[in-house]
This record gives sequence, structure tokens and C-alpha cells, in this order.
Amino acid sequence: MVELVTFAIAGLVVLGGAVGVITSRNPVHAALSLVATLFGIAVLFIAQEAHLLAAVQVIVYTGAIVVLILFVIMLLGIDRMEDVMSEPLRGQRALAALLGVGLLGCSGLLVWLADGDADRFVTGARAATAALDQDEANIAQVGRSLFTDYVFAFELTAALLTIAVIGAVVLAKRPTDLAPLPERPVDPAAAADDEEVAG
Amino acid sequence: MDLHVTHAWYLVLGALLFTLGAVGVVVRRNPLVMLMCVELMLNAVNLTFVTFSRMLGDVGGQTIVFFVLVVAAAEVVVGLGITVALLRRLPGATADDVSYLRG
Amino acid sequence: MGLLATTEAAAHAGDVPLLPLLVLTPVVGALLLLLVPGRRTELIRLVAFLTSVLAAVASVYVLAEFDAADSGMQLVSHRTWVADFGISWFLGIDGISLFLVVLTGLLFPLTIIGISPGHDDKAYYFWLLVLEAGCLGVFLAMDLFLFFVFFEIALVPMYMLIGGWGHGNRSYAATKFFLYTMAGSALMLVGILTLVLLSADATGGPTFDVLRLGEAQALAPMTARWVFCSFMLALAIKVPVFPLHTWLPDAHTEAPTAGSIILAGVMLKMGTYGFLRFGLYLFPEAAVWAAPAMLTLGVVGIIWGAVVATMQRDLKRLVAYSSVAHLGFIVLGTFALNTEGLQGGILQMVNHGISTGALFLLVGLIYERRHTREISELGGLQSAAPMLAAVFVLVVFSSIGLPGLNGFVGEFLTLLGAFISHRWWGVVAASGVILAALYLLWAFQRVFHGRAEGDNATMPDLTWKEGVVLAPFVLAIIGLGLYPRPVLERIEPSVERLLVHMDAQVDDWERPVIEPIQIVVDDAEDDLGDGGDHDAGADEHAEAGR
Amino acid sequence: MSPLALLAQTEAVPNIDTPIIEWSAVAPMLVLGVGAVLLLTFTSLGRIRPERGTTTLFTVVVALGAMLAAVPQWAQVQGWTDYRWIDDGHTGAWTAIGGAVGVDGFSVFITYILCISVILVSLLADEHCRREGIAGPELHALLLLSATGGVVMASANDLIVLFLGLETLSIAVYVLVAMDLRRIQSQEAGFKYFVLGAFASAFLLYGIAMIYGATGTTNLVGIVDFLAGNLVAEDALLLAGLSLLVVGLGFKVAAVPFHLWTPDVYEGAPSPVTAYMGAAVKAAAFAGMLRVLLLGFGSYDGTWVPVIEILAALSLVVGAVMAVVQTNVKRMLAYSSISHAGFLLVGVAASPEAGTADVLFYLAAYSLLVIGSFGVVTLVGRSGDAQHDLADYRGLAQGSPVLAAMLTVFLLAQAGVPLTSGFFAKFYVIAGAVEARSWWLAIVAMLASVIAAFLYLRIIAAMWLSDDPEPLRVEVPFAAGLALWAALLGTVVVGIFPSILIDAARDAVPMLVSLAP
Amino acid sequence: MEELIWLIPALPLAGALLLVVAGRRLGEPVAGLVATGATLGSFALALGMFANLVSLDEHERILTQRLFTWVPAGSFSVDMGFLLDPLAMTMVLFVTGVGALIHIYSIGYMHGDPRFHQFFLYLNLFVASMLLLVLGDNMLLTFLGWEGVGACSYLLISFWFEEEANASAGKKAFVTNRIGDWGFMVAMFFTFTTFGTLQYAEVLTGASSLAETTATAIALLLFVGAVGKSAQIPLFIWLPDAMAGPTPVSALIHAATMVTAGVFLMVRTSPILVEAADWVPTTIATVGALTALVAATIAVAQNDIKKVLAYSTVSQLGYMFLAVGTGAYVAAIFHMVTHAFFKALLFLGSGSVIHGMGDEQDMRRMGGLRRFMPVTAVTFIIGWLAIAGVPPLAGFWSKDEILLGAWEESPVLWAMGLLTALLTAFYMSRQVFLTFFGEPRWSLEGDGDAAVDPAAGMPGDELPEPKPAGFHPHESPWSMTMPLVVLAFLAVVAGGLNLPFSKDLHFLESWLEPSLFGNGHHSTAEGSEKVALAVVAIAAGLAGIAGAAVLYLKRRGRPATVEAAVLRRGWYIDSSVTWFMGGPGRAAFDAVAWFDRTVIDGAVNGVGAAVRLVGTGVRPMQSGYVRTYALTLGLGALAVLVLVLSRVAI
Repeated sequence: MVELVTFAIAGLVVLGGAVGVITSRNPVHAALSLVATLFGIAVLFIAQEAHLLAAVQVIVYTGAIVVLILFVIMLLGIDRMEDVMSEPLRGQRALAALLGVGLLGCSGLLVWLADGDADRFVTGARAATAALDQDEANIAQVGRSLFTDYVFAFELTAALLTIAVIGAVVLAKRPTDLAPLPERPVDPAAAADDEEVAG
Repeated sequence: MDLHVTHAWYLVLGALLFTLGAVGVVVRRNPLVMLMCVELMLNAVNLTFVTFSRMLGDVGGQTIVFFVLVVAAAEVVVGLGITVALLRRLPGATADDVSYLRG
Repeated sequence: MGLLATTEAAAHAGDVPLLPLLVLTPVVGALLLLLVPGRRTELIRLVAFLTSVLAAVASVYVLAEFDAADSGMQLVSHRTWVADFGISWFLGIDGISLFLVVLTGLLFPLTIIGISPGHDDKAYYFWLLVLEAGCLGVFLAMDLFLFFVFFEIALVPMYMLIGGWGHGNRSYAATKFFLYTMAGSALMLVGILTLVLLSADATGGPTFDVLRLGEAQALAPMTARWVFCSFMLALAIKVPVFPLHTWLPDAHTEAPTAGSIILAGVMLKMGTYGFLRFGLYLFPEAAVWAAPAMLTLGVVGIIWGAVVATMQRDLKRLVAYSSVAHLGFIVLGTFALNTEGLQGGILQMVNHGISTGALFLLVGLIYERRHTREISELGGLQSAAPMLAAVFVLVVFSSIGLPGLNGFVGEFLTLLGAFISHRWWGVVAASGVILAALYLLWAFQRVFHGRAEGDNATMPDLTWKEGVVLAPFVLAIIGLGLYPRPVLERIEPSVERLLVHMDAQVDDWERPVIEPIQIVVDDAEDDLGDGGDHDAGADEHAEAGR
Repeated sequence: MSPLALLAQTEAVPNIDTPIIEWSAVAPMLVLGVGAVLLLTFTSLGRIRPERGTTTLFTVVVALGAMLAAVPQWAQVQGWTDYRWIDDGHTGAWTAIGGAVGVDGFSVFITYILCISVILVSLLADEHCRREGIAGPELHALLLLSATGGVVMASANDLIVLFLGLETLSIAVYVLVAMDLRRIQSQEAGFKYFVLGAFASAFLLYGIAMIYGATGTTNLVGIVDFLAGNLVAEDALLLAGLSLLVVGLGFKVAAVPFHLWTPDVYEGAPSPVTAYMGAAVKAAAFAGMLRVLLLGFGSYDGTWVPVIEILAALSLVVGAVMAVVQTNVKRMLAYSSISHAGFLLVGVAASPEAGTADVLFYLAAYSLLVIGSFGVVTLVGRSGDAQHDLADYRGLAQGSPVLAAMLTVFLLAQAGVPLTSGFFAKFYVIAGAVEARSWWLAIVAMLASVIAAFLYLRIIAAMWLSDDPEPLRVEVPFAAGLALWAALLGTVVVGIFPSILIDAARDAVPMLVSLAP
Repeated sequence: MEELIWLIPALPLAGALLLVVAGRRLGEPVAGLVATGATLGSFALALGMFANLVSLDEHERILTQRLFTWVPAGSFSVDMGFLLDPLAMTMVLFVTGVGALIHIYSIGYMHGDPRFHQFFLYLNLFVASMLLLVLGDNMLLTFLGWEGVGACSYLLISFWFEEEANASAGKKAFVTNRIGDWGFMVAMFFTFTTFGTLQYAEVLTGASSLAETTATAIALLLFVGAVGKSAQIPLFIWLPDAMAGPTPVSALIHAATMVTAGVFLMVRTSPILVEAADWVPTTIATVGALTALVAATIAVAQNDIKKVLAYSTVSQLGYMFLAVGTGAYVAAIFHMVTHAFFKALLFLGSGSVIHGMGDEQDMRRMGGLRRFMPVTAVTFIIGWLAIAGVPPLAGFWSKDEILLGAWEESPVLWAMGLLTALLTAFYMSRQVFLTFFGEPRWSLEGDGDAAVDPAAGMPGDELPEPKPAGFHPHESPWSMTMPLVVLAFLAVVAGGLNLPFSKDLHFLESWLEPSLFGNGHHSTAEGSEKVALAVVAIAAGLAGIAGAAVLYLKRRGRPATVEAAVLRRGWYIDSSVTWFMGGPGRAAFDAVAWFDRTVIDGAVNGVGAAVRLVGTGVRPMQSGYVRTYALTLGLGALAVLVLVLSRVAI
């Protein structure tokens, strides 16, 4: 019952936050909604006994990533309202809805196929080597996994972070003698017409 | 009624979140909000991973989430860098304004 | 395999590798050209000419070395190229390819000396020599892959020649030529691979060796037909067979004279040569199956080409369409599937190369002088240039198929061959000779007869040099018309062998041969004579049934 | 102790059996990665920035070093006794570092493609960076780092390693694409590539998650073992995961309909980077795709082969058709690269039947071609990286005939004209398709190549056949010239003696080997 | 002796080659002399050969010579070989003989022409081809000559190519001939597939074993060939136009030799014809008779001196086919020979007239020429009488035999022949009267406004301009008149070749016997019947002459009633054909060309355009909006998902 309540509340927060992200006119509001979602996820992590991840989720995501995003919003002053009611691209929303419905339909299909019982298709071999052990602390288990099975991946993250750093440095530079902005291209369909026809 | 939270609930929640994120990327024009939507998708995946990890009794799933976090962080850094560079040239531009290249 | 072994033994083991030398000479020449500075036009021409002469000498030497009695591959050169796929550098020559090689060898020096490009000599001769290598390679390659390589590689220089030195709409024509041909050969590649891979078990690992593939006959009949069709499509485009011919007039019209000569003289033969070498040899059953369709296309081509040629206003275009008609005869002879037709077809390939090559050369000379190809702009040229007119009329007669000139023998044999195997096709196709006379003589009349006015009246006649270039054509036209035997003799064994092969491979088919009636001795009784009549009637039925 | 340890609630950390780190298995990526870091370190330590030639030289040396480091791997895999200067006793393909890294001929082959791409692109970029004011050694460092990611992808035996490799590669390339800060197009391209890349990554990751759920592992060996050992009746989740994997990787290889970023990004990116994307990114992505699909899900080829075939056909046709209507050379080549991806996908679809040699050959050949083509594009683009219109190529043959000839060769090779590597590439792929009995795909591929030939001809015609052009003289810097000549040489030599490459490609068999106990 | 057969055609060929190489340098008149010499040499050789042949036993009078294998291909093999039998000998003799005379004549006629040497080059080439035609020992070699003469004819008709009409006439002749050649070729195919050879020796001896259908087909197809070459209905339209060539050409090619090649061919292959169905000879005879009659009616209304002769030639050729069709092969050959003499004579005479009249061809501008050109007039009159069937000149005897044969076949054919004979006599007399008798009409009478055109009122198209006052026709030089005299002599005596009076006088018939394989028609008519027929024929001829005399000499009655426009226009046959070729024919050709350009090529270009169109159409998808891209990507992913999952769910 506790899990049900937790799930319900956290789930609502998660979804509510997500809806907030995609509907807020103000990017700052969107960022704050994102924080809600992230918190919700963290709660769900805890509900699933992934304590370490819950902590990391809060620290890294909300603490670092969202703050970074907010910084940029402030820095660039792009907290302008976005007109979320209109859509300049024709058909975009309808197709987006189709995408959403389709993706949900697919997951619904999976659930239906499994008859609501996820275990029916989560057929993976129950782990023998890195089994979740209720007795051992989550952190230790993750740590062991990180330094055994995933040690190479772990090392690889170094490269990833290096790149991020270089990228940030490179992209933050202020270039001299900028090339002028190009003219807005004409409609591609119209552009194609005045080419010579051959073949 | 014994309403039991099954694993499937978590998975469906994850799918919902993923879908919302995906739709968000498609419908939002603010580059930063688009970035956030991608984060939503990644979080959905994280949730799924953790759920599977629990179902399988395998800690690996949780470890993977750890890497996803790192990737997300790196992506955000670079993504923000690019966005900043872009918006410096085109202050206040939306994603739709960034369409010099086409055809 | 045994076949290969014997032919290799027959080759002069200790001799120089004649065929590789033949193919590589132009390549070396082309590379040499790259070293010559572009300003030194004379030197460039000299190098190009000498190279082509060298290749010509080599081709004539091949002719001399050729053993007329041997029906198999001669002067074989065999090296493994790509081992894991059974691709090899396999050159060989037999009666089917011999004269095409000689024709190619001889046509190029004439083209090189006869026509000057006008600009960018270096690149021009470079491409021309590359083209020569490609053309020779196509006729010599006995490895399917190698054949395909040469078949494709020849496209590039021709594209460049048309595009770089052609007339008005050259870019369009060159592109059309390239893409159309490539579209066909693209499918042929799929066909080749299907053949090779599906035969791999039978041939003991994949091989592109034409002889071994032909011997193996490993494909199921339906598959073989499909693969055959892929070959046919590519080759038919190259020939071109109606209704795939429309690239030809454009390419010919816009090409520089040299391009037209080589295109008509050599490159179109790649297709018809491929019909024999690959279509018939590799897929005998499918060839028999497709013969009526191909014959029909041949006949339609003969008449269609002639009719359309009649209505052309551009002299070069007219000649181009005449090629469509002429190649219809070759298709007809080839798919007659008998010795007469095949021999005639091969001879006609050579003949068409000479006649149409000469026609294009002459049209080119007129163009050089008058800067127009519009028939209506020309007229009365005979009074200004009687020599040119004389040669032109000779070539026209050859093209019409006047007996005593080269065109006739091939044409007659192809028609005869078609008549033997498919009577009505032969009868209808023969009417092509009427139309040929119509369009060519009409064109000749409009260009050369009548009163010359304006620039036409002052057009210079042939120069000495041009005369020298044309002389070999004239000699060949008359020589092959009066004494084609040396050629036919060398073609026959190989053709015979091909037909024997087909006969052996196709169960319910025998190659059409004529069965002469029993001639009853003069003093025979009347009832005996009736018996003879009866037999003849039966024969007719048997033939009609095929 | 790491911060993680501080968070631990337990008083005593038990001993962990950390896996052995087989350095020889990771030597090439290590060389590349460490080289990049060293490059950055050196340049930031020195007060005066070194001449960029030095950076290039350093990059070339590092990449060569990586290739050198890969030699013993190859020797091991092939069972050669020579050249094993780092010999840890393995013979044949093997798996290292806790099953995360597989060393086989395949990975070594891709490593070579990546290293050669890095070398050639860095040579190309040398003068380009100087001219365009692209700052510092970062470009070269990023090249090396992304190549590291590529090598990881090629040798990943674990989906999550593959994902990380992919991200390493991609994130570096996002930066590379957006690097030319003077041109808004560069940032636009970077932005688009980034957004879509992240979007696609999410799909890929979701797919990995599903596969993890369905099989209980992300290790390819584990997956194969699992699939071999269990009859999976309810495989919907697995199939969904597989689909999303295909989508994610399909995005990276620019398969239609996941290709839309390609033309914009190729056009907007600095030209040398475009070359790099065409060569290295494509190679790494295909390496990853083959590893996952063929090795991990070889038993599911009935599922993914049809999908790949459809993607292949779409890519072939759409790429070719769209290329035809372009006027910007970079864009044309971008679309043509989509068509080439289609060809490669044909090879991938045929790989369960015909092996991977054809794809590897194609990748190797195409890498040189695309670097060569975009190399010339780089030079013709001149100051501002802007002269990319078809009309800008007029007169190139008159002004710089050698450069024009080079581009002609590269384009003809892409069109599949014999005696170039491109011809054999197509040849082998089609052979593979025929061997796999998918004739329809072979036919579609060949017809698409005819359509695509039109666009190569257009460029060639613009260079050689335009009427009375002003001769266009293009400076060829030494380093770029070197790269072009190398690419040309490779193209022609392989075109004449394909055995050199195809034999190696045939030896480069991808293989999954369980971790030695 | 037979090893020298090859020399007969080789001599003129060598002459031609010499003229190719050095013709221009030799110039006038050496080039002409060379050519003449070559032909004369051939003639001499032929005479020698004739003597040799005569000396042989009747059954051995077949000489053959094989030079080399010409076309060997599979089972097909044809030699360059010659067959000299009495039939070929006859042809050779009169070809070389008449040819030599015409060569001599041409030296004078072509005097001053800038391309004098070229003319003789063609003439020599023609003679060589004609000799190949008649000497060939197989059908293919005959065909070689057949086409060779056609080509020479083309070259010679359009010799004065500056005139568009001449060029057109040449082309028309060749193309029309080609229609016949088609028949000849197909006939050869049939022959070869039936006999396995084209050698006359085997084909003709084996013909008796032919199935009737095969023989019918071959015979009909050969007849098609002959119809083309010998200008029979419906392919006769080229011959009148062919008069555009120089007159010696008309004499040699279009009267004496080439046009008779069809007759020769039919006679040569008579054993096959004999085996054919009965209706085949009947058809041949009917076509012949019809041609004879129709051409004769047309000739009645022609004003061009050569056109009259041209239609007359067509008409006489019709006679020969009538003979062939009735099986009277000897009569056909007999008439061919006599016709060669008198028609060549008439043509050369007309050439002489034209020459003397300063290139005037319209008879309405002539008249009374006998005073100015006595030799020409006398010889022409002999020719006239010969063709009109006045005994004892050559034409009477040969025509009489044909009529006899026709009578025995069918009275209708005979009647047609007789009517033709009457008409022949009429139009020839008309020609002679208009040309050589009456008053001169070439210049105006009187001066100034009072000038009267003596030719005014004569029926026909627009009159040519009158000659200027003081114009006087002149007699031709000896080189032209000499051949006239010789031919006139021959026209008188040639009847002696085959006199009907006694079996012993059937020289030609017995001479040709070996060539006909006993297929010759042997008249069964009684002597009295023969005499009666002959008398009727003579009467018809005289009636014709008398009628013409009344109309044109005595100037009674109105010529216009006879010279109806429909006749002058040749029953509108030629103009119909011309209209058809220029109208619907051309339109059809244009339609095909249009189809080729628009539909076939259009389809090809259409593929390119379609690719472009699709590309352009799909291009907007590449909108530049990253969100569109993302959406597409997402939908693509969805599609893949659905695709894969649908295989599970279903």
C-alpha cells in the first residue's frame, strides 16, 4: 500500500512535471517542472530500492544539469515567452500526436501481449554474478558492478567528460571577423524549379 | 481490491514519460526546452533500467543508469555550448529560426 | 577446364604476350601523353598516332598469328587477378572477336590522324587512347568480370569525348549516353554475379571464366532466363536494339567526329558481340527461348530505324538512325542461331564499322568545311567537291548493301540466316534494303545533287591527307565486298563451335539447318518426281514448325 | 578513495575482484585517447601556441601509433607469430576487460579505417583551420577522441560500452561540426546534429533498456548465450528493443528515414569535418551496427534483415533522387553519402549470408573516396568555406587540372566506375546481396547507383565541360595535397589490386568470444 | 578457251579502274577511247568465245569457270564463277556489241562535257556489271551484276546532277528497282533453303524435283525482281523518268540491256517457272500484256522524243514478258535482241536529233529534220519500220513469234498484243512524222508582232521557247552516225536469227535449246494459221502507220482526240504514286519519327524528368526545421517498431 501511494504521488509528479516541461510558455517554468520530474524519478528510484541512484539523480540532475540550464537561460536572456498555442509548421502537432499515440500504442501492445504481467517478457536470465542482494548496501553493489563488469565503461566516461570540457571551451570562444548571416533560403521547392533540366 | 503496484506500472510510466519527452522535442521551439525534453526521455529510460534491474535482481541496470547520467551531463554541456554559440549570433532565436540549411 | 587447358597449350607459350600488349599499348601511350606538356600539340599528336599505329600493328600481327583452323581461344593470356572470387585477367581471341579487334586496331589510327580536335589536344588524345584500350579489352576479355570492367571503363572516355569536344547539346547527349548505358550494365552486373555465384558449386568455387561458366550450365532454366534478360538488356542498350535506341542519335549527333566514328565503328559492336559471346554461349536455352522476340526486335529496328532516318533533317542524325537499322540486321543474324546468320552478323559488325565509320568521317569533313549538318543548308556539293562526293556515294552504296561492296555480304547472310530459321522474319527484314536505299540516296541527293549555292559552291574538295585517311575505308569496302572469304573462313570455326555447344546444351532444340531436297536425276520417272515433291513439302512444314 | 566510497554506509569495503585489464586489447584506443589529452596538455602548458603544423604532425603521429598498436592485435587475431610485440598469449579473437571489449579482425580493421581517416582529415584540416580561424589544437584533439569512441564502438562487446563509444564519437563530432564559429551554418548544423543525435540516442538507449529487460544483460556474449540457451516465446520486448537499436544506429549511419540531418549537417560543418563524418563516423556506426545486429542478434536475422533491407532500399533511392536536384556540391555529396549508406546497408542485410567483408571493403574504400572528395571540396571552398555551389567548380579543370582530375577520379569511383576502389566496393556488396538471394535489393541498389551517377556526372561536367570558363586556380597546401594524393593512390591501387584490401577484409571476421574463465 | 571467260567482264572493269585512277588525266577523248577499247575487247573476246562455243557439240555448249569462293558461310557457299552457255553467250554478244557501239556514239555525244571521263567510267562499270549479270554461274553473282547495273544506272541517270529532276529520277529508279530486288533476294533465300545452293547448274537441273508451292514462290519472287528491273506494271514508273540521263545511257541501259535483265532472269530460271503453279505464267503473261498495252497508250500522247521511246521500251518489255508468260522463251530472247538493236538505234537517233537540235527534246519544236540530218533520219526510219513490225525488218519476226505464242495461250492476250502492235506502229509513226517530216516548227514564222508559232495548237503541255531565228539543226559527227548505221543494218537483218519458215531456220531456238532444258515453247500451230496471224499483225501495223499518217502527215483530224490528257499523264499512275509518297506516305513516316522522338525518347527522358520531379517533390521534406526532422525520425522509429511488432502480434 505504501508503494502504491508512493508510486501514485511520484508518478503524478513525474508526469505533471513532464507535461509542465512541454507546455510551459516560460523556459524557466519548464526548467522548474523538469526539476519536479527529476525529483519524482528519484522517489521512484527509492521506491525500487536504488538508493544510490536516487541520490545521484538529485545531485547530478537537479543540482548540476538543471542549474546549468537555468544559468544559460539567464545568461542569454532567452526567458521570453514562447507562444505554445500556435504552431508555425503545418501538421506538426497532428503528427506529433500520432507519434505520441503510436509510441504509447506500442507500449500498450507490449503490455497487452504480456497480459499486464511484465515478467512474462522480461525474460532475462536472473542475474547470477551481480545479483541484487537485499543484505548488501546498494552503494556497495553498484560500486562492485562499476569496478568489475563495467570498469571499461567507467573508464570510458573519462573520455566523454574530456570531450565535454573541450567542447565547452571551444564553443565559448568569441570568434573574430564573423561571416555575414546568409540570406534566408527560398522555399526549396521553388529553388528546384530554376535548375536546368537534364538527363 | 488489492491494488498492487506491479513492475508493469513503472514500465508504463516510463513509456509515458518517454513519449511525453519525444512529443516535447517535436512540439517545442525553444532550444533549451527541447534539451529538457531530451532529458525527460533519458529519465524515462533510467526509470525503465532501474525497474528491469529490480525485476531481474541484477544490479547492472542501476550501474547503467549511472553511465546514462554521465552521458546526459556531457550532452547537456555540449548542447548548451552549441546553443549559446548559436544564440549569440541569433539572439532570441527559436529552433525554427535556425533553418538556413535546407533543401 | 579441359577446354582451357587445350587452348592454353595451343597458345605459343614462349611468344610475347601479344594480347596484353595489344590492350596495354594504348594505356601506356595515354600515360606517356600525360608527361608531354600541353602546349606541344604536334608532339602530342605524334605520340598518340604512333601509339595507335603500334596497336594497329599489333592487331594485324594478331591476325597473322591467328590460326584459322582453330575454333577455340587463341593467344590466351591468363593471370589470376582477384583470387578469392575467381576473377582473372583472361584474354583470348577467336574467330568471333578477331576481326572486331582488328577493326578496332585499325580504326583508331585513322581516327586520330583524320580528325583534329580543335582544342585541348592532350586530353582529347588521352581519352581516345583510353577508349581504345577499353574497346580492345571488351573484345578480348574472356573473363566476365574483366569484360564488365572494360565495358564500363569505355564509357568514361566516350563521355568525356562527347562532352568535351562535341557540339551544341553535348552535355545532355553525353550524360544520356552514360546513364542509359550504365543503367543496363548495372543490371547486368547483378546478372553476372547471379550467374557466377549460382554456378559456384558446379564450377568448383566462383569463377568468372566465360568458358567454364558456359560449360557448366549450372543455372536452373528459369533463373538462366532471368539472368539472360539482364545481360540482354545491357547489351541491347549498347547495340542499341529498338526500342532502347534513342540515346544513339543524340550521342552521335553531338559527338565529335572521332567520337561518332568510334561509337559507331566499335562501341556498338560491344553489344552485338556480347550477344554472341555471352548471350548465346552462356545461356543457350534462354537464347533459343528469346530468339523470336529478339528477331522481332531486330526486324522492327531495321524498319523503324530506316523510317525515322528518312525523316531526319540533320545529316549526322540520319546516319545515326541508319545505324539502328544496320544493327537490326546484326541482331537478326545473331538470333537466327545458325552458321549463316551468325557469320553474317559478325561480318556485318565489321562492315558496319567500316561503312558507318566512313560515313561519319565524311559527314565530319563536311561539317568541318560548312559548319552545319542541316541537310537543308547543304546542296550541290558534288560540283564543288567531286572526290568527296565520289567517296561518299561509294560508302552510301556500301551502306545500302550493294553487292560487290562489303555491306551486302553480311546483310545477305544475316537475312539468309534469319530466313532459314524463321522464314517470315527474314522476308520482312529483307524489305529493309528498300528503305535503306530510300533514305540514304535521298540524303545524298539533297546534300550533293542540285545546284550549289553560296558557301556550298566554294566548299573545298578532299585534301591529300583526307584522301589517305579515307583510302583504307574505300579499299576495305571494295575488298570485303569482293573477297570476304578470308574473313568468313576465320569466323566460321568459332561460330560452328558455338552452335555445336548450343546444340548440345539445349535438349529440345536443334540448330536450324537447311535440308536440301533430293535432286532427282533428269531421267527419273514422273512418280519419282512426285515423291521428291512430297519430301520437299514435308521439309517446308518441318521448317515452318520451328 | 573515491567520493563514492565516502557515501558508502558500510564500514568495511569487501575486496572486489576487479577484472584484469588487458592493455594490449585497448592499446589503440588508449593511444588515441591519451594522445588527445597529451596534445591538449602540451598546448595548454606552453605559453606560446605552437604552429598548427605541429599539432597536425602530432595527431598524425598519434594515429600512426594507434595503428602500430593495432598491428599485434591483428597478428594475434590472425594467428601470425610475427609482429607480436605486445604478446599476451592470445591467439585468435578474444575478449578483454570483463567481457566489455572484443578484439577481432573486424575491430582492428575498423580501427585502421578510423586512424587513416584521422590522419587524412587532420592533414586536410591543417591549412583549413589556419585560414578559417578555427582555434587551437582542439579540432585535432576532438578528432582523436572521437576516433577513440569509434574504436570502442568497433570493439564493443557490451551494448552499454557501444553506447558510450557512440556518445564519445558523437559528442565530439557535435563540437567539431559547430566549431567554425564564424559561420552561422556551422552552429546551425551543430545544433541540428546535436538535438537529433540526442533524440536518437534516447531511442537507442531505450532499446538497450528493453533488451536488457528481455535478456537480463547488455553483454553481447551474454545475449547470444541467453538466446541460444532459451527459447524465448514472448519476445515482443526483445523485438521492440531490437527495433529501437536499429533506429538509433540507423540514425548514425544516416539511413532513410533517419537521414534528414545529413545534408544540413554535411553542408554546414567545416569541410574537413564533413570528410571525417563521411568516413569515420559512418565506419564506426556501421561497425557498431554489424557488431550488434550480426553478432548479438545473428539468430534474429529474420527480424532485422527485412527492416535493414527496407532502410537500404529507401536510402539508396532517396539519397540518389534527392542528390539529383541539388546545386550545392557539399549537399550533393551528402545525399550521395546517404545513397552509399544504402549500399552499405545492403551489405549489412546480406551479412548473415555473405559475411561482413563486403561492408568492410566498402567502408574502407568509401572512407578514402569521401575524404578525397570533401578534401577537394575543402580546397575549392576557399576562404570562408563558402564556394560550394556547382557553378563554383566551373573552370577548375582549366585552372587546376590535377585537382579536377583527382575529384573526377573520386567521383567516378563513387559512381562505381571500374578500376577504382568504388567499383569493387559496389561489386562485393552486390555479390553479397546476390549470395543472400535478395535480388530485388541488388537491382534497386544498381538502379540507384545509376541515378546517383547523374550527380557525379554533373559535377564532372561542371569542372570539365562548361563553356569558356574563367580558369579557376586553387592553391593546394602541402598537407592537404598529401592527403589527397594518398586517398587517390589508395583509390586507384585498390581499384586495380583489390586483393590487397579484400583479403584483409575477409580476414577481418567479426567474432564474439566468451570471456576466458 | 573457257579459262578466259573472266576476261569478258574484267576488261571493262579494268577500263573502269583505269578511269578511276587516271580518268581525269586522260581527258577527252582518250578516256572515251579507252573505255570503248575495253568494251570492244570484250566484244572481240565474246566473238572468239562464240566461235568456240559453236564449234562444240550441242550438249557441251556449257562452259564454266570458277575463280574463287566468294561467300562461304556454313552450308552456304557461293563462287565467283562463270557460266557461259548459249543464253549467256547471246546476252554477252549483244551487250558488248551494242555496248561498244554506244561507247563510240558517246564519244561524240558527250563531247565537251566537263565530266567526260566519268561518264565513260560509269559506262564501263555498267558493261562489266551487265556481263557479270549474264555470266554469273549462280544467282548471287547475277544479283551482284543486277545491283551493279542498278547502281550504274543511278549514277548515269543523275549524271547531270545539277538538275534536281535528274537527281530525283536517279533515286527513283534505284529505289523502285530495290523493291524488285527484295523479291530477287527472297527468291534466293527460298532457292537456297530448298536446294542448298544457288548454282544455276544444280538449281536448274534440280528444279524438276521442286514442290509446286516452292516453285511457285520462287518463280513469283523472281518475277517481282524482274518486274522492278524490267519496268513492268506496277513498277514501271521509274523508266520514263530515267530518260533524264544522257541519251546514250537511255539507249544502252534503259532500252537495250539493263531493262532486259528481268527477261533474261526469267528465261534463265525457266525450269523453276515451269514447275510453278499454272497461274504464275498466266500472271506473268497478263502483266506483260497489260504493261505493253498501257505503255503503248501512254506513248501515243507524249511530246518528248525520248519519253515516247521510253514508254515504247516499257511496252516492248511487256511483249517480252508476254512471251515469257506464254512459255515462248526463245521468242522473248529473240525480241530482246531485235529490240536491243532497233530501240538502241531509235534512242541513239533521238540523241542525234537532240544533239542536232541544240538539246531540244520536244517534238513539237521539230519537223522536217530529214533535210537537215539525213543519216539520222534514214536510220531512224529503219528503226521505226522495224519496231512497227513491217516485214522483213527484225521487229516483225520477233513480234510475230510472241503473238503466235500468245495466240496459242489465249486469244485475249493475243488481242492485247495485237492492239499494242497497232498502237506501236501508230505512235512510232507519229514520232517519225513529227520529227522528220512536215515543216520545221522550231522557230517563229514571220517577224515582229505578226510572228506565228507553227507549233501552236498542238496538244500537250506548255511549249518550249522557240529557237532564235537563224537556228539550223545539224547532222551529228561520224562517231555518232556510224553506230546508227551499224545498228540500222542490224535492225534490218536481225530477223534472220530465227525465221519461222522452217525448223532449220530456227537458229536461235536450237542455239538456246541447251539453256532452256527443253522447256522452250514449241509452236503447234499449223503453217496456215501462222500465216494468217502474221497477216493480221502486218495489217495492224500498217493500220497504225496509216492512222498516224492521216493525223500527222496529212494533218486531217484532230490529234488532240488521240492525245488525251489522261494518256499524256500516263493514266495518272506516276502522279498518284508521287502524291501518295509525298502525302500519306510522308505523313506516316513523319508520324513514326514523331513517335520515336516523343514517345520512345520521351519515355527515356521522362524517366530522368520523373526522378527530378520526385526529387523536387520530396525536397520540401528537407525543410530545414529541426523539429520536422525529429518528427520524421520519431515516426520512422515508430514505423520500424510497428513493422517488427506486427510480425509478433499477428
